[in-house]
Amino acid sequence: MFKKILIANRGEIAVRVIRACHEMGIEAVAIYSDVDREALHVRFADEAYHVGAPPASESYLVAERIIEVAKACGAEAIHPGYGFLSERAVFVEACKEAGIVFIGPEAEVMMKMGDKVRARQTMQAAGVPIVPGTTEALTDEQAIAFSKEIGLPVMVKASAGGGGKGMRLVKEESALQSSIERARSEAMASFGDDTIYVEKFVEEPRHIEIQILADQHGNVIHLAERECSIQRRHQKVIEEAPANRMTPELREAMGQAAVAAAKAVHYHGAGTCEFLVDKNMDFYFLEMNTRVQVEHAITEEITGVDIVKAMIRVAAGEPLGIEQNEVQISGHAIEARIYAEDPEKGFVPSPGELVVYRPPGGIGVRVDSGVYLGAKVTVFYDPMVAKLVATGRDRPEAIDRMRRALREFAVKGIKTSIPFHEAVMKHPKFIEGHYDTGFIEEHMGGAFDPGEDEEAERVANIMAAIAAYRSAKARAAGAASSTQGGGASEGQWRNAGRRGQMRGGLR
Amino acid sequence: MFKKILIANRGEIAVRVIRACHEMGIEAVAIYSDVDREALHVRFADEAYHVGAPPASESYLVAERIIEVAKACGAEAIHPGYGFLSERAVFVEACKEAGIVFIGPEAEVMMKMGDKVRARQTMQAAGVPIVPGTTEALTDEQAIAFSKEIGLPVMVKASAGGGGKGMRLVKEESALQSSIERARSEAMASFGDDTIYVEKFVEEPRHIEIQILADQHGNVIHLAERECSIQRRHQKVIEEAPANRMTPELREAMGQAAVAAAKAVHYHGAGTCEFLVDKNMDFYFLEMNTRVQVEHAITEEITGVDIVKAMIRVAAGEPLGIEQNEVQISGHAIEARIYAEDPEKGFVPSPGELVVYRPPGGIGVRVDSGVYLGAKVTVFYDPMVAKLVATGRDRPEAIDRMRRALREFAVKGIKTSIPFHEAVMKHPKFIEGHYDTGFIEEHMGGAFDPGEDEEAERVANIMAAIAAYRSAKARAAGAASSTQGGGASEGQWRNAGRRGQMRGGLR
Amino acid sequence: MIYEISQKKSKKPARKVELRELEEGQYEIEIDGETVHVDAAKSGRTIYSVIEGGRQFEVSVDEKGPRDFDILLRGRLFHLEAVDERSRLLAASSKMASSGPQTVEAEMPGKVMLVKAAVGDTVAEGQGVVVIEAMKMENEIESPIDGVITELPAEAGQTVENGDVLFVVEPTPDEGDGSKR
Amino acid sequence: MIYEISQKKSKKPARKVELRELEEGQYEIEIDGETVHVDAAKSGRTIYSVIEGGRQFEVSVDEKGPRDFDILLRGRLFHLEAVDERSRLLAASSKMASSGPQTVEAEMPGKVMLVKAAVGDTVAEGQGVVVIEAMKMENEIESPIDGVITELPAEAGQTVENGDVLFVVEPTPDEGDGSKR
Repeated sequence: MFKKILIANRGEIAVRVIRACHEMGIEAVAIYSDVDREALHVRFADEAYHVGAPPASESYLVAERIIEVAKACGAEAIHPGYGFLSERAVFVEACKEAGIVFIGPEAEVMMKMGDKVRARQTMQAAGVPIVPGTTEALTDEQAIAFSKEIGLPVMVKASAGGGGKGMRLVKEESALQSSIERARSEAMASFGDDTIYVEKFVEEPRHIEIQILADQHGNVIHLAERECSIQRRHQKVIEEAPANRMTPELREAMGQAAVAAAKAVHYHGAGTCEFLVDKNMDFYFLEMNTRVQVEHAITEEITGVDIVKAMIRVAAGEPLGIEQNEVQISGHAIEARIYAEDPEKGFVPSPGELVVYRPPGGIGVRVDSGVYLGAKVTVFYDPMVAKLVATGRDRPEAIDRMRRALREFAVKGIKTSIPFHEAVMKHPKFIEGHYDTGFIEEHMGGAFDPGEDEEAERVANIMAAIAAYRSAKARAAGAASSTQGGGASEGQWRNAGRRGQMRGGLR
Repeated sequence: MFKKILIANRGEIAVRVIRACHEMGIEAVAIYSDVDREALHVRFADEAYHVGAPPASESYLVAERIIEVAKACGAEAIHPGYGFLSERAVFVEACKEAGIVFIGPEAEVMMKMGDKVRARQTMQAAGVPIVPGTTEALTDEQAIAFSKEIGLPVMVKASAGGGGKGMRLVKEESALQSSIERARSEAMASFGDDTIYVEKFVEEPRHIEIQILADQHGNVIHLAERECSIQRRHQKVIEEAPANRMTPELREAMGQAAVAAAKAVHYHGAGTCEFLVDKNMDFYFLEMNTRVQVEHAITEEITGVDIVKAMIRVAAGEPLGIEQNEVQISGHAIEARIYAEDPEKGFVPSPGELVVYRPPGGIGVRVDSGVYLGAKVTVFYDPMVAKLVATGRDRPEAIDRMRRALREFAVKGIKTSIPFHEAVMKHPKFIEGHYDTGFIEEHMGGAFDPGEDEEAERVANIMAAIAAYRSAKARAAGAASSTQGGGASEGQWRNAGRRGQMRGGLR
Repeated sequence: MIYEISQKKSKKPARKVELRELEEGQYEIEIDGETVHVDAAKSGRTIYSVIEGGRQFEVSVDEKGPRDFDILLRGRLFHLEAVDERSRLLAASSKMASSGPQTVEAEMPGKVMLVKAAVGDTVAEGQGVVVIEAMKMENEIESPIDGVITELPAEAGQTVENGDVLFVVEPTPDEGDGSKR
Repeated sequence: MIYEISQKKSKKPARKVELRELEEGQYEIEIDGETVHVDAAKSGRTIYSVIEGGRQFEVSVDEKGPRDFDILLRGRLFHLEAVDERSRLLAASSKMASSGPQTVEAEMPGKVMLVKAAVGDTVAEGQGVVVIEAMKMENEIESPIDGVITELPAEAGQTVENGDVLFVVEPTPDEGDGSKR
């Protein structure tokens, strides 16, 4: 087993990997940019090295520097987390050349699965169902012709895409040309590659994905599914495991498809096969993520398997040590991604210092976070503050628990999406468990309205008066002590310093 | 189901019950003493009422006042937590008279099981094995004669005892008389009752207890066992579930004994049968606790059953809704009780304000706590700050996880037992899983020594220099700004105010 | 102290809240014709725990300005403006006089804490000239118009009575061109 | 600045730590004959994150007195005393002189921050008389004996050089009876 692992990431996922290392008795090496010197992932690490300026392109994405650090400190392996360098085949190659183990699949496999078009071809060949559509790069003309052939609505997608970028739903023929153009330009801007393809749009689509684990000895298992249909602008917001309306047969079929896909490319490590499931419960392969997912925690909760530790073990060449028939699902888990964003203002990021941070606790509640009280959320990175996971014996209990945990979660200094999640947990359609990827758009509005609460409003009014009173009193007390304290000239000087505070005291 | 429940407790168990209420959609009513106005259990409650002065005897133990509050606010039931009024049959009677449901067994059952001598008689009648000894109150002469009859070593115990008070291990005949006297006087002082009895001392004794749940319709199940052999002065410090070296057969036998015991007295609610298990794996009934235990969380972790919610449900007359064969054990859980105490000074309480409080998080970690950053730990109540529970797929993983979680747990402002727990988690005898109730005395010393750590010592030396430097610099900066700020007289006045800080600046 | 609380971006009418501090953190509040006791506890880096009639609420208060507060409780964020009645009256009276030299008087007994301008100074409308403390509250008395200070009898430390002149401001000559900043 | 760090209730020899502040939170440290760079970050209500040679430690520091610190890391609590060398020398020199009038001199250039006694005052051994600031550090210069101040040339604000007399203290007459306080 490795003695020292470098984590080429930051935030909650870096903390997650450090935890796995420490539980395995492995030393964890953190890297940090200028603004992350006091970040939690640095505080938890055994070693920490500065790698550059705040923009990721000058720190967390500088492959050479990170590999240099790993070599210098004697780290035998690098865990990439998600995002950043986690799906860059060139980085995987560079690690190999430097004699460092990349904790994830081979570069070749990553390239095969990272390119959506190639991935679809590979999957089709392995007998995995895919959404009717092209599997090759298309010219604009081909894309239009093919769209008419399979019938609208269709999805125009960037081959190199991800996270909703370079993706367009087209419902009418007249919008085809412009949608293709926008998809291409977005893809070029985001990924430097404007290759696109076209897919049939699946009706009442649900996003269900299968977690797999594979070792280097040909053992591949799946850890059942996660439902990630609650999305905003194609970004997952709430995930749950197991999926709603799942049957043992469908799980078996989807699980086998995912295992077959992994075996087809001699995959090793943790991976996720994303599928669309339509209203008839037919499923179609979408893409494979060749890294740990944000939402891996809910699978850990219902299976008891530590996915990150398993990744490290198989990267070190150890066998999985768990057979498919040992994977038992018990209970239900829900994850809410808590973002530093303002739900009232269309979810714009809300950076700042956490002047209050009191995460929830107790039974069935897990918080994976990269922050702490006093930490600063900057504009440079992903605005996710914490992943809140609630687990219960069944789905209703998980929802009740999530609602309770959200209520306990106290954050001040930044705005968060907590009120949004509270609204979702109270929504009848969510509680019913019958929803698809259109849920937020259909039921939660662009912004959202948590509804009236007379009692809360009354207390808010009282507190506004108390706050105004306390604020004015504090200012008066400050003024009083300054006139008492020293001579006129000093008083003048001090008051000048407080002027900002007093501005607008009475208009 | 109830709409509103009053929690006649404070600290982590009050928070625990509030969480259960909120998950069930029940409003939670807190009570608080003067020093608890800002305690977490108040902050989490829907309603909160002041009940008196800091000493429990003037607040949390004033039955009449608490019942009055419950009636006035319309609470239909009272959850007593553990400690305080939880095992006072008179309180149970008073609730009944006031028309309020007491969440726990009937007064009569509580009296039967609360008196150790009566409990032993009851159990013996129900066919449950008990430690060889008397079941009746003894005179000094009888106690001495009986001790000689069953052979030393023996335990002299107070009938009304609990928590290690009024309990004496006697190894030699010469010590019998004085031990009996001391046990009596302790029992009189603590419980107002100096009745004692004598028991055979069990060799290599392990404390293993069975959690039971019973409804008002005659359904009784057990949720397997917990091992609580890591004790200091007869107080549990670390618990785990399942127990070490447990066999399915022994679990079945002990579980059946506990269920039989509960059925014998028509018990309902949650309860715990405590057993001693000797080196031959023979087990003997010790006593029954007719309330929720501190360590109930580890059972929840391995069974997925929310014990507190179950207590509420059965108190409301609902059936258990879970059959014995549905109780599945998966994984292993360990609880470490984090006390505000100084392990270096024989574990004396260490009250104070939590100027840093960062509980651990992530996979498999549960924290049940009644504090938060800025909260004050007072001398008035139990010094337990938090229950830290680590759960893994198996015992080694649970230990690894506990070690990791203890490392993450940052507390400043008070001393805690965290370093002690870290030492236990690294101890070969604990890791081996072969220990008995003598573990701490034998292996951890009266105080304990965490062992040498050259690197830590070096960094501590460096930090001492840095801290001294920063401290002196801060004082100099304060002095500089004051001489700058105003005239001589003011400077004098200000310096006087800072004198305390400077004392001993240079001797 | 009487406050008028209005909710921003809302058509709801302003609500009147009368406040009397009993002791630190303890208030007698009159709202909607009802008098209630409010216990608003706050220590350290925490949020408020508010108890009113036994009901307990955790409330986060963000001061966006001396009378603008963002108040979050039970997942609901309220943007509230709290104007104390006295200030409102003062503001109204200073608005009424709108041409010629403006004489600004004390509206209630208090103490001059700070004089922020001198005779001959050019001041802008809304610029603070004198700071008065009354009822433990500090109030900045602003110039009602753009102009020049011509009289300034107020002195720091001085006690003023209702009606005492604080300062006089003469409109700036070029105010006729209608292009006020 | 050189510190001598000793561990209380320990027979281990004191360790010498030389410290030079490079910038806020950044130090050059010489320890055990090695020179290392130490980055000690601390913000808000947290504990220190210390990075030395790439190694990272979370360290809790509790100031029990101006030179007494309880330092907790990796589950180990160290009770350390940090005495800066200058203070130690000063203390030693003041101890050496033990009978007759004692003249206390400045041991290095600095500035007199505060004079805490006057000529004619009775002072106890260890009682602070003058506070001097040198190298950003404040040092309280104490009376070496019980006695009466007879000379006190030091004045607040004054700059002193090495060897300048700070004050003179004459032993209390009754010192002969051996019953000091």
